[in-house]
Amino acid sequence: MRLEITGLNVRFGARSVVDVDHLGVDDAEIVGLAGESGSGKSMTTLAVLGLANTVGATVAGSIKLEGRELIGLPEKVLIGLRGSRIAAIFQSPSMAFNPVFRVGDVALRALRRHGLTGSEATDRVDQAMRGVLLSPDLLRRYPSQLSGGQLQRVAIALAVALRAEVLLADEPTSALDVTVQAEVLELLRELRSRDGMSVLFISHDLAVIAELCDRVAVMQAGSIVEQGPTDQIMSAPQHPYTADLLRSVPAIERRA
Amino acid sequence: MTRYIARRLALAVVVVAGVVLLTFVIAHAVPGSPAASWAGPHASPAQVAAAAKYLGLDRPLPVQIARYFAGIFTGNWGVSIHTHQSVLSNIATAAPASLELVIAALIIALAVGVPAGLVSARRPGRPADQAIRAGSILGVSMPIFWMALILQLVFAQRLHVLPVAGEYSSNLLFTNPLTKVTGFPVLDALFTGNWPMLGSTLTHLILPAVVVAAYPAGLISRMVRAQILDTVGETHVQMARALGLPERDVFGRYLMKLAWSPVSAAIALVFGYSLVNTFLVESIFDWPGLGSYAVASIGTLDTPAILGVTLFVAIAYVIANLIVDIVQAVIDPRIRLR
Amino acid sequence: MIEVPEAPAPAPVPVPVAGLRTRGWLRSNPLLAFGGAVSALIVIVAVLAPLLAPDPGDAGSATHPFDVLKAPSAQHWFGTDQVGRDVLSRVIYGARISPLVALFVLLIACAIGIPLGIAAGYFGGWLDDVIMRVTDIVLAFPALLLALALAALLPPSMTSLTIAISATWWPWYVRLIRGQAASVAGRPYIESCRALGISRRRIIFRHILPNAITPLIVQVSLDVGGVILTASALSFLGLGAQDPTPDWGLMVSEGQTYFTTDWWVVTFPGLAILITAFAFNLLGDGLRDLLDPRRVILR
Amino acid sequence: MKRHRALPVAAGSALALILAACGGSYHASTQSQPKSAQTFTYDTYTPVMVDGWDPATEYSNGIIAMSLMYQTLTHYNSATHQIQPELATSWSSSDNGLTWTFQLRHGVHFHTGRLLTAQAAQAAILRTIKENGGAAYIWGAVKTIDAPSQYTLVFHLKYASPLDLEASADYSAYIYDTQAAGSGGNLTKWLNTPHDAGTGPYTLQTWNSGQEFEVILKSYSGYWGGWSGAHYKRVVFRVVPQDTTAVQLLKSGQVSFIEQMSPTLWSSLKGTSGLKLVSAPSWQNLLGQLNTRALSQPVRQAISYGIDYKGMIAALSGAAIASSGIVPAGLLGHFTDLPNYSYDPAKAKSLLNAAGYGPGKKAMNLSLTYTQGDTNESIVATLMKSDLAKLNINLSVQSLSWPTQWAKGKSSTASQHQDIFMEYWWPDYADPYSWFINLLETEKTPYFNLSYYSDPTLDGMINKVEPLVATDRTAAEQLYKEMQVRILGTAPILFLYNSNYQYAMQNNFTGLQVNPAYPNVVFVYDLKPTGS
Repeated sequence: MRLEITGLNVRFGARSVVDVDHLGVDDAEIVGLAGESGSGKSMTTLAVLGLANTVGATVAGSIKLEGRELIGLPEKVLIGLRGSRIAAIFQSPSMAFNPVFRVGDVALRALRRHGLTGSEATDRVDQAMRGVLLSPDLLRRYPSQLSGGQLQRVAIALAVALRAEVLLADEPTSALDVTVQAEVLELLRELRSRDGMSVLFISHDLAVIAELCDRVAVMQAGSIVEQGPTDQIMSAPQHPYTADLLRSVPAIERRA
Repeated sequence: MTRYIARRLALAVVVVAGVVLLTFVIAHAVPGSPAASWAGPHASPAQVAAAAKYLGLDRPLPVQIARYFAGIFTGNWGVSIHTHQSVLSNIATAAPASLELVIAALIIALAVGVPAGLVSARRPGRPADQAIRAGSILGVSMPIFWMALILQLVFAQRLHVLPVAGEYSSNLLFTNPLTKVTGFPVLDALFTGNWPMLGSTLTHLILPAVVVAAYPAGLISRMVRAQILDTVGETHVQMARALGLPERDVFGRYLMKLAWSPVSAAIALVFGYSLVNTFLVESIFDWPGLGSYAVASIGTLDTPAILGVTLFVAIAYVIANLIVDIVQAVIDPRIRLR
Repeated sequence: MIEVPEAPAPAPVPVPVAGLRTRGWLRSNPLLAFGGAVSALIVIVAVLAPLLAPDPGDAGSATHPFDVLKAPSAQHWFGTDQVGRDVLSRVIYGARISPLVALFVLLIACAIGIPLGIAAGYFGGWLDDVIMRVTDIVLAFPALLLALALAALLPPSMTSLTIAISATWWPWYVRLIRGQAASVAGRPYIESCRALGISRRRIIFRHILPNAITPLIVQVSLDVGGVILTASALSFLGLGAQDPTPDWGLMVSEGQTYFTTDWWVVTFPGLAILITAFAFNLLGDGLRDLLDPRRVILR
Repeated sequence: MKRHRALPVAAGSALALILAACGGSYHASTQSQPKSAQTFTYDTYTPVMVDGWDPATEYSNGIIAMSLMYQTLTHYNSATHQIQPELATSWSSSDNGLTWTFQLRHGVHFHTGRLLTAQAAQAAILRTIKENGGAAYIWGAVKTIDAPSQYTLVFHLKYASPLDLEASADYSAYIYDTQAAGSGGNLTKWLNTPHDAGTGPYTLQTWNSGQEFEVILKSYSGYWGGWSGAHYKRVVFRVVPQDTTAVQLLKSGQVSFIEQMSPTLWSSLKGTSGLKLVSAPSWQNLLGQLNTRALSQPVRQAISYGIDYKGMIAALSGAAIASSGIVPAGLLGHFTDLPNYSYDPAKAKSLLNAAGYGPGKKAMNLSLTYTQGDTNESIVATLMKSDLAKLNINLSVQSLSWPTQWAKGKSSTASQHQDIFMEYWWPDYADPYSWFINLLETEKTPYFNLSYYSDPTLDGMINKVEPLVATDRTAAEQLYKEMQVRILGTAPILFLYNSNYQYAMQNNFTGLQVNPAYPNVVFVYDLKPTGS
């Protein structure tokens, strides 16, 4: 089990926001985390990245990467893991890039921070860009000059360039229209099959989860009510909340 | 980019025209006839009549305004009562000293304000933040004429650490005199390689510049803090952290550059404000700038000089705003591409 | 005075801030508490000046030529000035001068700013353009500069000072009120009020004005410190209060000659200006945090 | 026209005159020898050559530099009360005082190189009279001047007058080379380029209008007095408005002599090592001219009794000494047994009540104007305001720049006039006549008599006294006493105090003699640098 979360609790002072007893993502596996917005999904991402404190939340429990406990690690060590081992992409791609910097700037700097030389970093990012079918020249453009789809694919390219093993995808396709959505999903499948990446795919859109994920966990008010292989959950939901969610989604057919 | 600058330039010209018009209104609205004040309190009736004729006071208003504008743009800003020289030439000799002081003050303000703003934004609400906020509000509430006297007494007169006043120490005039190149003593000393003079001009600049820097430093630190706290929650910040970038990059590079655009707007505003603040301080430090000239003009009811200085500072202020607009366009692609 | 927007201190992203209990925000915002307390203290000192001042006469025309420039002592806590007057009494009475000027200036500025702002915001069109262009031009001058020019050309007195500063202060309020009025006037429910035939006056007083009041209160409280500083600066240049008015700025100016030998003549009045401006700025800052955190004020 | 020289002024911020301290346009003298002990730096608080460079019309601060470049026929020594020879070696007057003969010094050269002759001196004085600027009135008695021989100068007067005294005046008595601009050249333009055409020990090296180092003089090698022994070779006049800054420069050795500072700052320097303090009475007194048209005699007397003179002098801590009558000590016509006014509130109250004013009766509103930036005058105004407040008189005080104050005082519309015009006054030569002729003689249109006072009998006495000084000094002295008793009776002027010079200087030179006849002038040639 590459990423294993057990007994995770995230709270703001007295109020607890996330209470997950067990969630795991194996290598070359996409696990879906489904739930309505405000159910603590985003907080889980931040907790895994060790960034919950930047928004004033406190974290308890255990998050293991390749069997190594992350909670309690000193910031210096966590920084080494972020990007190079665990990467993240976010919901609104246009907001995910600093408007006054060229798109490639943050990636090159991160790669240099992780010990690569300038030329190595550039090659790595260019190659990753080609991997997501984008020309490396786009890296010199500003975010406002690229489309949402392009930006999301650049974000994914950054994760690939950093050779992350785990990718936390927080609603990556919600802000994109259907055609671009499909391309991004295709990319995620490739990461799983080609690069063996473990992906935690967070979304409120069960249709997308059904289409993409191997296993799915359903989250309600911060805790997981049910999890298991996608087709089992889709066809025979055990928990009433899962059933309600499924009913609220138009006919789902599952492609092989 | 050029279309954006052209538009800003046009606006600046309109504002300058408005400013000139406003000084015309003030000159004529104030009690006492403008001719008498233009010619001087003890001028003979003939001189007052000549001034009236020159100002065309008998002519219809639009002609007077046109004549006033023509005078301003051809360099005839009237004759200063207490120096008997043309107001514009007085301003030309006095302006470099004031500009040098304000620029030095802004440099100090940035050097102090930006880091302070960053530190207080890093951990909002914590003791460091409270202290810096209180400090910057203190800076903004400081009566700088009083602060100038206190610093001068403590550092110059009692501790003899810094020179009391003047632009540079007097005996240098005999050993290595200053040759004028740009009119700015510090630059002139630098260009002519006159190192002792350079040292002296810089040490003389410290006290007045620190005093004038109090207000802008307070403002810039609060401005930086506010801008960063406004944007610290945005997704790209989390993205940068998620890529493994340390906090000093996240704040010092990414958030800071984003904050520059609004902060530079404040710098233009505070440039104008500080230029006027030097008026209160120059007499105390024997600084031969616009401040000393304005204060002397107040004492002698020297209307042309007062209006001349007001006009000059307003125009400098409009130009500063224009410069900052251009700088913003360079920093922030969102503006440039509009 | 350029006031700066402040994001609320500890602002956790997803957690909505629950209702603020007064005792809560006092503890959470010590700066505001200090500012409020000292401002209140200054107002009390101003009101009770005759009781607090050891020699009330010294704030008027009384002089004591035989104990001139005496150092601070038990009898004279702040020492005496160049004509033997008790500096402490004059500083106490000084609390009545520049804060009062600030009050008048802000009242005048609102009296001019509010109607113009509403006219520009509510009616819009050419009226809005004219008013706003004039405002831009007046704002092209740094406030202190225009006030200095006007005060220098008027006979020096407290009234000239008040007129000069008010003339440079009103544009900020026009801009502020216009912004509020325009945003409210654009709202659909105003359209429906008009449709129902509700008179323009009622719309303005029932809907537009109440909306503009909160940011106005914040702005006015922020400006008290600014006006006090501007008034003291002009009096320092001899353009405002004249002797024997116990104005702090004037006292610093007159004491300047004796400063190197008799430090107290300048130090205490200057300190009074600093503390008063600081207190009112803190108060304004705190009020803004509470009432209107998003206000961006650039002067 | 009387110039204004706000003598004891510690420049407050309101009057910080424009000082471009070594601003851009200054080019130092070519030879930049190090600051040697041979340079005397005179520190003043206000620009020096404001009236231009013409010795005939100079009537302002330029005296401190002009007195080193130009010389007069005779020189008044206030210590010995004697008139000493200078460019004239000897002189005599006829019995009726109408003819004066001066023998000129031989071998004296102007800085232009020309020899000083009777013809040259005659031309200089005639031009000064023609220019009619500065204190040209001192030659008022002169009908004609002859130069019978190369070194003999003869004056014929319209009426008897002490010409030897008048020739030693501080203004408009300089002898200069009228041919300096060459034949046909415009002398005034040549002088104002600037040049100097005097015979004095120092001549102009550099002038930087509006700069901190405004005037630099160098020694004139051909000076008739010669340069044997220790002398200063260069004199620098430096303008520093802030007295606190000037003291700092004195302590750090960058300045040799400070002309003016606040009394408290001056007394704080006592005992400072390396410095010397000199205090000496001047012939300058502070006067309050009472508007005789607006204020009746009893009211004027009441005001005279209502002022606390001793308190005023105490508050000025050493800058002022009590005055007696109008003529300061050290001059002919000074008496200590005059009916001077003292602080007597009771008498003032009874006088005011008789006129329907005073405490318990109608309040009186008076206006007073003084010269802006003069801290001593502002202290006096504040003290007077508080003294008169006790007599139910509200005194409104207005500080104006001198041109504005004077224009208001002498304006043709009476409504403009102030009730009390406060100003300093001092004579142009060692004689009390200047107070009476300017301040008390009847004037058709107000000029200096700003109490608008008119007393025909006094006018008669004034016209008689001047010739008497030449012919019968004791009779003149008696007449001055009579006039002062009469003036004190009608109280047109408040005699507040006499100013005290308070100088601070390095103690590395000797030979300084304070001479009130030449206000604030330091005759640098007579100083001996001791080099310590």
